[in-house]
Amino acid sequence: MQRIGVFVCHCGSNIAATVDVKKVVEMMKKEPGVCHAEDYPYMCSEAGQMKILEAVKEHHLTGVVVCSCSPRMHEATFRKAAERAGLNPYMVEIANIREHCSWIHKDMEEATEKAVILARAAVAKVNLNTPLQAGESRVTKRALVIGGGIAGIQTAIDIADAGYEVDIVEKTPSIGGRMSQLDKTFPTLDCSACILTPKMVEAAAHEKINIYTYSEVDKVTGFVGDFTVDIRKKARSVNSDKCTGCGVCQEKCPSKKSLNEFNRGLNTRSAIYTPFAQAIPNVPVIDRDACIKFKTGKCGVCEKVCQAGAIDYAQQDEIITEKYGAIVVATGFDTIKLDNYDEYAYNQSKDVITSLELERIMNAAGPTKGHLERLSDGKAPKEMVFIQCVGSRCSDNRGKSYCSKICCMYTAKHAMLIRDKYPDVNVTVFYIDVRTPGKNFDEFYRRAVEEYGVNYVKGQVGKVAPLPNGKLLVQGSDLLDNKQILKEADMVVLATAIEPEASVRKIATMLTASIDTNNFLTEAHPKLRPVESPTAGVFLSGVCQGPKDIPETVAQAGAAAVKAIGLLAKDKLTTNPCTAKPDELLCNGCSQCANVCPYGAITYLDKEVNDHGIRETRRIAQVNSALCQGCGACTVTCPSGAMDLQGFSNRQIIAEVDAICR
Amino acid sequence: MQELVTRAKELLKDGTVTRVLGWKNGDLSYNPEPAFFETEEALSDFVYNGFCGANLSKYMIEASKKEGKTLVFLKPCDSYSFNQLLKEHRVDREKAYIIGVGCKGKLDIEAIKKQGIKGIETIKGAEMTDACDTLEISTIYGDKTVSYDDVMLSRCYSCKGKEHVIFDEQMLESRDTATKGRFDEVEAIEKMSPEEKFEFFRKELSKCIRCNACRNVCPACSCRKCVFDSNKFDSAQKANVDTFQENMFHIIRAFHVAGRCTDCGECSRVCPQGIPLHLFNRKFIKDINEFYGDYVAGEDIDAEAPLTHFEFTDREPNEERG
Amino acid sequence: MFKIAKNNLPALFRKIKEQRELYLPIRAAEQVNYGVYTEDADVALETLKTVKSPKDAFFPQSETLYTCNKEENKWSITPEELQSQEFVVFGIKGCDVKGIEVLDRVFLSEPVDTFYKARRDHGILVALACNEPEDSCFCKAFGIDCTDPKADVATWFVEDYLYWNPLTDKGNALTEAVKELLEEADDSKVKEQQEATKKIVEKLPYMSISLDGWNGDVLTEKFESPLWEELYKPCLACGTCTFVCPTCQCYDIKDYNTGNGVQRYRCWDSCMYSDFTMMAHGNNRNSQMQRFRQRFMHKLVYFPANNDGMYSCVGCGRCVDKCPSALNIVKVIKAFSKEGGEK
Amino acid sequence: MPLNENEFRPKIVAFCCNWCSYAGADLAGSSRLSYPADVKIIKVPCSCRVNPMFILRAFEKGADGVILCGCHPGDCHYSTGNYYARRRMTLLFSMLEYLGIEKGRTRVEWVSAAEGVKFSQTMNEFVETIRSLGKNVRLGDLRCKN
Amino acid sequence: MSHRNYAEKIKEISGVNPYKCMKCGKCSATCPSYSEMDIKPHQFVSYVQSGEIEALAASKSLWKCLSCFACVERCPRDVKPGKLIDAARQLVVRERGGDYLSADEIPALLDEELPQQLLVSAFRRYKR
Repeated sequence: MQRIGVFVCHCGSNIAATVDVKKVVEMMKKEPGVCHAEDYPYMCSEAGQMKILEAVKEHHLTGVVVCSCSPRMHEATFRKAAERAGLNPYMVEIANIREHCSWIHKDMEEATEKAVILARAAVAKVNLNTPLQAGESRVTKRALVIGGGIAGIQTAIDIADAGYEVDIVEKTPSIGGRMSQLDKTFPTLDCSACILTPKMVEAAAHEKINIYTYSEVDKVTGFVGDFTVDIRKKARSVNSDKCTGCGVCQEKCPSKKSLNEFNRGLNTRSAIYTPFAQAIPNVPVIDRDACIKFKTGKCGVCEKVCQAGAIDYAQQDEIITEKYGAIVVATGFDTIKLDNYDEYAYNQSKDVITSLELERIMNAAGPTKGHLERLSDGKAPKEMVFIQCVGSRCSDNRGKSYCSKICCMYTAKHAMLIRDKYPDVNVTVFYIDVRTPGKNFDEFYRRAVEEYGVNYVKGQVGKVAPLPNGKLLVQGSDLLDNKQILKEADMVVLATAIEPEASVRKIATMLTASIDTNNFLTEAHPKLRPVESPTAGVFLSGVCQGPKDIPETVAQAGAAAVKAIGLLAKDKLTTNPCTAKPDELLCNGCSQCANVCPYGAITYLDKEVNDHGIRETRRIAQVNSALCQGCGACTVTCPSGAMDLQGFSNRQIIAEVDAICR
Repeated sequence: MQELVTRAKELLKDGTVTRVLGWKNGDLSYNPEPAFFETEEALSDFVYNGFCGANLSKYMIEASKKEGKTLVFLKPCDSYSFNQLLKEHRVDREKAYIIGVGCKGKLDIEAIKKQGIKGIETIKGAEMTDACDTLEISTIYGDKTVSYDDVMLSRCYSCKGKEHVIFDEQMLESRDTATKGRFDEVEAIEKMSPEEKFEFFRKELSKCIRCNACRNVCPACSCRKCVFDSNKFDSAQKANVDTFQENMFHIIRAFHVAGRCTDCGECSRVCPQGIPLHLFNRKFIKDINEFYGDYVAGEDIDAEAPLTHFEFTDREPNEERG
Repeated sequence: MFKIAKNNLPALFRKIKEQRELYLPIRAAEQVNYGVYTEDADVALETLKTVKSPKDAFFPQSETLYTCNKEENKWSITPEELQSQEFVVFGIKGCDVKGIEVLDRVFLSEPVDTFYKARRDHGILVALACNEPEDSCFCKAFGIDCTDPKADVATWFVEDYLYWNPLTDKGNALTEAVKELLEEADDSKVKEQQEATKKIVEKLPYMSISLDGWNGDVLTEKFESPLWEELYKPCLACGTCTFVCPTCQCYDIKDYNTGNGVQRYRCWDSCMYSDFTMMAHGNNRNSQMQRFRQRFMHKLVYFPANNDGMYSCVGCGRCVDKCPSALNIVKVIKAFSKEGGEK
Repeated sequence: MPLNENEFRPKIVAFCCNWCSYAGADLAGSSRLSYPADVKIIKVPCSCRVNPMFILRAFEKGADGVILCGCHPGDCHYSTGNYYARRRMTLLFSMLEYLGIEKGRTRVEWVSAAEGVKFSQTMNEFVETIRSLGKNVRLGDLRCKN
Repeated sequence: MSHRNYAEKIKEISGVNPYKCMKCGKCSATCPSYSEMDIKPHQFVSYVQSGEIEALAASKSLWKCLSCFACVERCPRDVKPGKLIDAARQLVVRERGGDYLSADEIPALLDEELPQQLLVSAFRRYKR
């Protein structure tokens, strides 16, 4: 029989305002096994924890129930407190009477009744708890960064600077990511390439960083401290060691009609290409879908012109298997498809473009060599309209429910740059709200209005219609003047919502990292653990976690790096002791549990047993507790109930069920 | 039948096997029992006829622990059970010499008695050599005849087939006995309203006396200790004190053998209260086939079992059937 | 002696039910078992053997003994009420009547089982003679005359009538209560029927069964016989034989957690089960051979040794019909007499 | 909302996996998205930890509805757990339906850690369903009813 | 009926939650009857929010709306002012009692030149 102490937390008024904590204390005193119950305003405070320490000593407690906030919050706190009091930390259970009770119920009687039941279930469970000992596992001192944009580059540099090996896996032929596509950056208007390129070079030159471009993660197994990852190095068809990056092959390549992804498809590129001039590595790849040699077997121009003899048509995808202690996801974003927004005529007119396309147009290396011109006829525009919140803040299933966060600022930047370079162009920005929370952000936006004369109209555009004269009729509303606006524009720029890179879903599944309905990776805690995934050993960097601008991305990249370094700095990790454990006398040796174990933690052994006097050799399941993660799939597969899960045993769960249904 | 005895004697004599697992003559004309024979002389009691319904594969769990090989006679449906046990490492292939025996459908003495036949003295027509069309039964109340096809075990009317899935050699011919779809009965129940279903199963299950015959005869229920006997799980149940326990036992038993049950029909054969227990197992088999593709437990030892396997596109539990 | 026309039996049942609960063979889902009579029950009196014996009426498969409830920190104990209303068990065969005598030996001897006694005190047995015994019957081996059952009332089906003969005070009282439906009759027809049935009994396949060799001081000899090692092998260790048996009387006492209390109940147990009489140190009998031997030694040796030679088998043949592996007490008896004969 | 005394207050057990659904319930809590107090949550590491026996046990002891919440298929913290749970529950629910147990009494819902809204909506709906089904009489142990 | 109740009624008929509106004005941007309306489509939402139903009921806009549903199509927040207007219209029509148009009257009104859309629109507006 346990001697259980129950501690009911007020959480200030968070719990106590809705739950009669005194009543819970009184009710708990009547529960079997409970020999002490008390309440306290803040159990998680040092003073609150001391209450546990004192009660354990005074009442010789063997188990502790804390009725408080979610165990995800303070289970660890109270386990440590119990440990300080000399108890096994796993003799503590939490009754979640805040998130699951006081915060969602208004009626005091009802909430108190529920709190009593939740506490009762926790007491019933503790009655069956047994002390558990955590094991240890090794940490591989190497990190993997998935994604080679500014987030991935920064994370990799920070981890590498701390002295750990880092591999970057980037699916495109070069690192650099979205930032490399930008022309200028807000709010300082410095050139994107000028600040990014040195970072790229630094990463490439770092002795601890190894970059796999044109590569993807194929498979992930293992767990925190000991991941095993298969990386697919896609066949580049160019030998990186031999290539000098002279660029002759690209010039001579006869197939030049592929859409240039880097320029958002606004112009074309050759079949053998590097995405942009500053690409790292400066080694081209052959787009086998476009290459004449691959399509017809004839051509081979690049091979002929390559003096280094680097062209290798026979190159195959290569799988590299590597072990990592930590994995950082930095997969970044893309703009959403605008197929659902017919009213903006994006698919009907070349002169309706996204902001990211405008970045390329404004860039000297872009499709128009940096000249602002209409893509339909090459004419310089006189009247430009920017539409904000295209696909953002939509709850109608056509777009995204969230604010994409960066659009207000880049639109102000675009407006300002255009007014600066082409003062004769009128710029109108339709906005719903202008959101500028950031250092020097609002000042930046005000400058656009005050100094550059950008016309901001509060109101959304309802329709963009191409006119026979080649112009675009923009119909919007001006909510402040309460009038409808009809404007003939030469170009319309859509501040298109951003969304996580499509490949993130697959990666999240491989990593068993959770993902939200918008495909953003979920953080372990929205405030306190924003750069960690709930999956141990997986960290989040950049927009894969949520919309961010560059400084935020870089800041988060650094934070993710620190978290990863913190992990890699450890020699050993203590493992979860809540692992599966077979009862050898009940085991049938049928192998069903091994078939469902996702970690290969179950093996079989022919072992001599003494079953109530009968001695025989039986085939018996063995669990490797370093590999077992404690999911419990095996326990349900086992018909005899031989396989049980420590910390969540059959009897414990049944006791909770009984206590609730009583 | 004599050829079975002759072959068994040969195998005993040449040392291929140390014992024979088969059926032994009963003391009535219809109650042969499973038996081990260790000598050639003992085989004089050997019998194989229409009343040898018992599935011997489960006895092979114990036989596998013994020294030497055991010659076991398996009917086509029994061979699935043996294979399933092999898949689950419960029997040792090396310890078994399997003669796949033919089957002409097995007789149900309860069905014979249901025809109003009692005081049975002798039954002719149940031998494997017979044509299996008519049983001539002499009773103290006079002679009766009954059509063989009318008094078979219910499982034989939806026989899985004449093939043995595992054997060392095969003897005797089999006969097609299936006349009904295997899932006809299940479908009929599925069509009932919830109230009718509830009523139907309440009526059947309230007869259950929890004798555990269904469980103990079942080759899939081969746990060393059943959860219902084990206090470890807090699930021990000795009697159906409440209607809930009647339901619980049969639902969980069926669930534990889901994807492993070879539909050998022994549960329904042995139930003293005549509860059609196979309806539980067949429901799961039907669902598995429908939801996850056709699967025959015990057919292929290397196949992925439906409950230890999954597809990303599996249906959702709340999904309407359709 | 009285009689009542067969087609008037529903009126008789209704009349009995007016004052007393009535148990009799009822067909439900194609099986006949003893059950409570209701207007829409499918009465199957002609059934020779119900699946379960009528021992349920006195010694139910499970029964609550008492209930403990927890209110606040206080426990209250409510004992289950004892049977206080009279009830009638109708249609019970000679062998099953004998089976109840066996149970009486166990439950009515000191210490008396109050639950059982209360039911026996209030139960009225209306026995029904057998007309057409079957192949698995061997009651004669235990000295039972299936044509002349001895209970509170004995009855016979002859032609279109049920003949009714009260034998005890309880039987007379029941007869009084239903007298308006009965008519006086002589017993000549009954006697004829009895003679005819006795002739059939002589022809039954198990007629030759003899219990010679089981009486006297045979305990060690039988216990140590090597035959058990062979006999038990097909046994599946299920409880079918025990649960259909009219004399098996072993039970287990268990507690059920109702959430706010505990219900203590007893339920039939079977010596065939591996956890039978499981104790802290383990089991008395840890092989199926031992458990198998126990059942038959108890029926044929231990029980008679303690009960003036009364066997605790009545030859009803239910185990013969129901054993999944076609094992039964007859095969055991025969195996031993064969061995004896060969000696 | 306080309910009057006569109103049927179902007992509902919700098994939630630790990684997604329990966190989803926490999010519902911290977002103050209410659902009836009839729902009591039991934390399990993964939906695949839930044995059909637990579900039947809940009904036995007086539950009127049982819901199992886990990570969305593909998002299981243990990669595959919820796929097994999905098959097991599909078969179990089908069997219960086959036995004439009301269909709405059992449910599986995938709720991610980010879906506090969905958690609360699901629970509201489920409680509504159970209220309309009324007390569980077909699958409970009478001894626990008093 | 109190003002609150009218507002509730409108929400009920339209099935729209006006509090989802983020006041972007996209509805007003392309409304073909915008200039004719005294209360603009986006304002409709705030009238319903604040329960000023009487002003709505008395507004010209109610009868100027063509039920073209452009606003319903394009509203990014699922607020659908067109549905609110439609609901308000229904409310007023119900208050007045009786129908303006019954289905049997239509054949007589049919005119070859009449656009089908107008007929549907009229019917949608007057027959409730």
